[in-house]
Amino acid sequence: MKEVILITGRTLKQGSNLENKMSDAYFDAAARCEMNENLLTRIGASVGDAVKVSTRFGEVVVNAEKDDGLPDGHIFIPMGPWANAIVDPDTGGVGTPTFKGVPANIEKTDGAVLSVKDLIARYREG
Amino acid sequence: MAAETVSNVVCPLCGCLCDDIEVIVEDGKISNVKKACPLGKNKIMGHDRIKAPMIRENGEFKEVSYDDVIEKSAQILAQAKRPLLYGWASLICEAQRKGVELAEEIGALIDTTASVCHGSTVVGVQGRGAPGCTLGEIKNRADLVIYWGCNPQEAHPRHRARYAHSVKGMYRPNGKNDRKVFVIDVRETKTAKVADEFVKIDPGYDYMAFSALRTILAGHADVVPDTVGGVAKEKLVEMVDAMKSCEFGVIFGGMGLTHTRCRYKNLENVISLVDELNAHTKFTLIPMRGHYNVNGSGHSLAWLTGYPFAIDFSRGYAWYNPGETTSNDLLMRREVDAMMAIAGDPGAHFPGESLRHMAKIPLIQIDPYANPTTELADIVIPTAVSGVEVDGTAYRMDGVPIRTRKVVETEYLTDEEVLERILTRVRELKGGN
Amino acid sequence: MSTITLSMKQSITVPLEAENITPDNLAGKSVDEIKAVTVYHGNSEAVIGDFFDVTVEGSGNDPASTEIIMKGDLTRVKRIGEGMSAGSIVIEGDCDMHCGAFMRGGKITVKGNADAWAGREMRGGEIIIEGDAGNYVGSAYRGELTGMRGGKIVVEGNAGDYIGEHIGGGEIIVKGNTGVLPGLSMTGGKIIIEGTATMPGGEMTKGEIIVKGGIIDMLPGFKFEGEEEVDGATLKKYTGDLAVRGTGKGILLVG
Amino acid sequence: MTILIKNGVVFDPAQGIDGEKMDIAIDGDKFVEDVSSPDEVIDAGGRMVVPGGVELHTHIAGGKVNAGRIMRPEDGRKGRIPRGKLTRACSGFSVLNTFATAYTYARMGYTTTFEAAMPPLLARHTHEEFEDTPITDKGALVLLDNNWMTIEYAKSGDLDKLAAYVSWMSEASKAYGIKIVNPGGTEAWGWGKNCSINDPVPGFDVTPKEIIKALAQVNEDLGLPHSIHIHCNDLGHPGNFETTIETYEAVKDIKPSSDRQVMHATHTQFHSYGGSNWGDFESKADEIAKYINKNDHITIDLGVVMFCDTTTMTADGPMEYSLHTLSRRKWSNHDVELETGSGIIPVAYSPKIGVNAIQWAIGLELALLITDPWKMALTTDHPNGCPFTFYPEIIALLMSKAKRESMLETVSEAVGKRALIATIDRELTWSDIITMTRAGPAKILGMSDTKGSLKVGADADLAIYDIMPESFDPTKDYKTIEDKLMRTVYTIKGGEIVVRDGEITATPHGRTFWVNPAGKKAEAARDGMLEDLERMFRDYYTVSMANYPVQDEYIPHGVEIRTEVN
Repeated sequence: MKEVILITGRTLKQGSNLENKMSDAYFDAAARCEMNENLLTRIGASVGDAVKVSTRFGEVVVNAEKDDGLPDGHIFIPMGPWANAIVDPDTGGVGTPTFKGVPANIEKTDGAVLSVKDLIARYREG
Repeated sequence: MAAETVSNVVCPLCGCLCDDIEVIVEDGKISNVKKACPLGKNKIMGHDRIKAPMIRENGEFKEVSYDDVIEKSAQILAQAKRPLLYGWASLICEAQRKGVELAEEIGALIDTTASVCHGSTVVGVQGRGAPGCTLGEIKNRADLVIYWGCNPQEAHPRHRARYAHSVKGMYRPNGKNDRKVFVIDVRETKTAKVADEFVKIDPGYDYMAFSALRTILAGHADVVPDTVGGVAKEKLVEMVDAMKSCEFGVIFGGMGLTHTRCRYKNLENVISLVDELNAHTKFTLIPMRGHYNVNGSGHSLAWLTGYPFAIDFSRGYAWYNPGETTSNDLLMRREVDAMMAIAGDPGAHFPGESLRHMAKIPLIQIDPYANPTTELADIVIPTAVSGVEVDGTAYRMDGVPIRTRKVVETEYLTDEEVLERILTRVRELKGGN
Repeated sequence: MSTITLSMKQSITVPLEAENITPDNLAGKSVDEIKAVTVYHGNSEAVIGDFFDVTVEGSGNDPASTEIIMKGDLTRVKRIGEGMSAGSIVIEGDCDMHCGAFMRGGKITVKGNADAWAGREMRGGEIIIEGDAGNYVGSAYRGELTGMRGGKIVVEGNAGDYIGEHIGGGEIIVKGNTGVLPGLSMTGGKIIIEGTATMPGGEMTKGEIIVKGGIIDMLPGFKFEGEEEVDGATLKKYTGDLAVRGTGKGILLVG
Repeated sequence: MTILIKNGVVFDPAQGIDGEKMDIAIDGDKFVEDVSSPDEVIDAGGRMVVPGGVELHTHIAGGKVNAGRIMRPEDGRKGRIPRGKLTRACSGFSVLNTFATAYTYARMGYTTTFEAAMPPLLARHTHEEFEDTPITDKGALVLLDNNWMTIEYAKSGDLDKLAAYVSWMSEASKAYGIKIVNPGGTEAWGWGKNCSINDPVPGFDVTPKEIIKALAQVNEDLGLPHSIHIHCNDLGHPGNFETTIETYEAVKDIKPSSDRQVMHATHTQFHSYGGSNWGDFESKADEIAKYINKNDHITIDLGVVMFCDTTTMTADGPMEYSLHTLSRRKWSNHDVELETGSGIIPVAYSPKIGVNAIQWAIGLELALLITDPWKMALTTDHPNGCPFTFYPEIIALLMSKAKRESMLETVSEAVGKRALIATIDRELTWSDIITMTRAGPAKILGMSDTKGSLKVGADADLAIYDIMPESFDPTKDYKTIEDKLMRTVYTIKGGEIVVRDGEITATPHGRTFWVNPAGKKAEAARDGMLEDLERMFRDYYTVSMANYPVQDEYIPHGVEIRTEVN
């Protein structure tokens, strides 16, 4: 398990499927966690492996992806329900949750990446 | 039937509001989209729609009529003590204006997606102002372009080519060769890769970096430490020199500033930096607004109510206080007892803590497409796609209002029609007040 | 001297706006009169009697000799003591936002925690928060350039972000830690933080901030001026924020 | 619907009626000679009956007004009024929401209001706000002086093309008239610079004076109802009265196309400054008044400053920035590509600050020193000098020397030394005031057939104030003026009773007047102009020409005024 900083944000693929969120394309675009090669190696994962990312606010399983534009110790999950399962809900006094710069832990996992429906169903159950 | 090309279509996806799109229509259906970026093309081409109005019964959706969902929605909203009407960004102003009328009628809170996006920018503007300009000023004059905490290559794909970088303008006839582009970000984004210079900053240190730049600009580089937020002092000094010596500079601010530590104070600080740079040269700031008409929602709400988002009508007049009247605060504090999500997808874009409360209260969704919010909704009202099936006004990220075009016909009710019908029914329920 | 006791009958989720609960408004009123005073529950108008059991002991028409004791679950009661000029309010538990906003005199004691905006735009009087305070203690309203101008706020626990934003006078004392940017754009007054503070004094031009427990992320526009003795402790003295066109003359003392 | 107003004491300067007891009849939306068996009879009971107010220069709708609202939530919370049965929620003191603007003007007896600065590229915004500003009739003046097209044609002297451009732009933006704001200076602000009247505009090699003359000539060639409407160069600069008079002189030889001025110079208070810096700043209202009294081709409006915390907003970007550097509160700026700009800052005018006190004096001095009330309109350049809600107090100041004397005791001593107000005895009459707020502005706007008068055939816009002119002494009872002019007993707009006893009783849509200049002058060089314009869109604008003109959907209550000069 490695301590990292979580950033969320827009991507081209996530944005291209904004109106198509129940699709496989959106799942591929948003249920992912990007990190550089060094971090991938350190957690013993390869591209496409499931990784569990946890913060003080929850945990989520997503697919590992490589992006060497990320500095060491930083991970990027595209904005969307997977990222939002673990971002810091504190609104910093002005209403906007802390979507960027959240301390997190990341590890390789055997767990499954939940579909949108299953992910959201968790909130219905309380 | 022959294919028809509709020209000068306005793209209803992001705040760039590109108005040169060509849409090919065959047999009343869109068969192709030209000139748009992948985001815009996918939006205009469309996807599988919600087929019919739906009401959730015993956990399962049942298809019903528009009359049924409008009746049920009106009843929920008329009875609620603290209803929240959220979304409004992917929607034309004409419908937003109707939404404000509904909010006033039922004493609701009305909030937009700015709440989780550039709301902090707006609050920053309320502290320091907004020294900006339209995008054509950048195209024609800017020789220094700074993208700070934004990644247009992925979020606003045509921004650089249409407005800010490679585009040729009156005083920048050689486009890219006449400008210098800086990217300041926590990671080397796709935009950083095409910039002249990438400056990496540590997450959450933007406020300190702006303070350092302002301190250097004020002639006090001596007190600034050797590194600030991971940026070397020499680099900061170099940046100040570049800013002071350009003829026309612009900072495009993104969610890298609003989603992180200090939020609107980052904006206040950068606005003051831009203000102070005007003592040396011409400098401006433009927020990279996300949804195509989130800026319009701020505008229409402001002229109607005095405030751009996060408005509470519970006392009959408008009370505005982000952090108190913003959607996530209201949901996480469990204040809200009913919610309407329209042209925004809180299910996908709010933290889990907020979704837990949304699942517990009556939730009405108005949207053309199924999305995570649908999974939490009790009532689903499908509508026409604004900007494709409905024409109306949108405000570009720089405040330029453009009329989006209707390209094809639809069987769906428009958002404005749905809101009007709910409003009429709510008025009846509340005794014709 | 009279004591008015307001006991919240039940917990609520939709907040009450109770700016009418001040000694100025309730002094000299009978139980029935107090019960009839307006409070606002979400989008509907209600009266104190709908939500509180009311008792009055003693007598007196003068706000200065009126004490209001509030009991029960007050976590969703906003604006208690707004604009009060005299007398006292004791909140026996947590209270919601804007407690003591625009306060001009008298005293409010919160036995538990107070949510954001306690003492917003305060002009005088005293607020004691025995637990934690939220964001914006003693701050300005959105867009205003002046927050608290007089009076005193004491937070026994921790406080949130942006406390004393635009403070122009008066004093805020936090016994615990504070969040980001205390004393932001400060133009006068004093803030004492016994614990830690993150980026204190941003864009301050006047006034004084003392941080005894140390600073997380010292801002780059402060100039070290030497050491200074305060109450027997040796503190480092800085002036700033020089980011403000080099003009900041605020004082930041750090333990 | 027919209405008969009986027993009113009528002031209607356009008809030379000065406080006569008479009846006024309304049939539908017009004044008529008489009505038999009226649907409603209003007994005015000796109260003052006047035409509906005509506001010829105010900032109530569009990009910069809204930027002011967005920037100032602290102003918004000052004017909160909950929604009523007929009325929407209100907010704002200096930057009111559209509903507050509409209801307040109506309560004060105003029925026609002109937004004085509409950037063409943002015209849709102004018209959208107009649709949410009920009751009052409206129009917008379009900014055409810093436009690259205009500057190029002024430089080449191609006035036929300029006429074609003005004509196209008026139709495209649905505007009523031509507004000029710091000609050349706002373009220079694109580079952080400014221009005075004889400085060449950076990049164009033409002077502001040449731009002004070209637009003034084209305005008359096209026979537009209103003259050019100018905010002169050097606004707010000590010593600017010379620029102001030079601007007036520049158009002296141009012949008006109708019975009105050739140039309307706005918010003249801000342009009547002497001295060379803020230290020796002084009033030159006497010099300006002397010029106006001697010449007939200029009209002005006052732009009175009153002491309050207001919001200033103008297309004069460099001026706002320069003002901002004095106060450093907050500053918004919005340059509009190829066309114009704008700046917005909050300003607190204080009676204790010498400069502010002198500014206050100058606005009043102009009104008291200009002898002919038809040559000047009462404005505050809302919200720049102060919000329009100060009109009643300003009227009290103009009508009562006693009121001025009491106020003089509270202002900076600088007024006694570097302004003239304390030496002026004149007290304006009701006829003067009604001229300056009704008949005069209507004539200046070229609307005297329909507005600013109770004459038969005019629009049935009317106000009744709870003042009995026959027994009332405005020089002494000035406090009553301040109260009674805030809320009418009746406001009638287009034949509909919209205010009764100070309360809104109906909220009809107002109309939007716009001018479509046609005829030979507009058409002669149209094709050549369009070629130039198409190139501007292709190369320099960021919206396509096809998406530029304001569509008809934005003016559902529009009234097209077609001028045709051949």
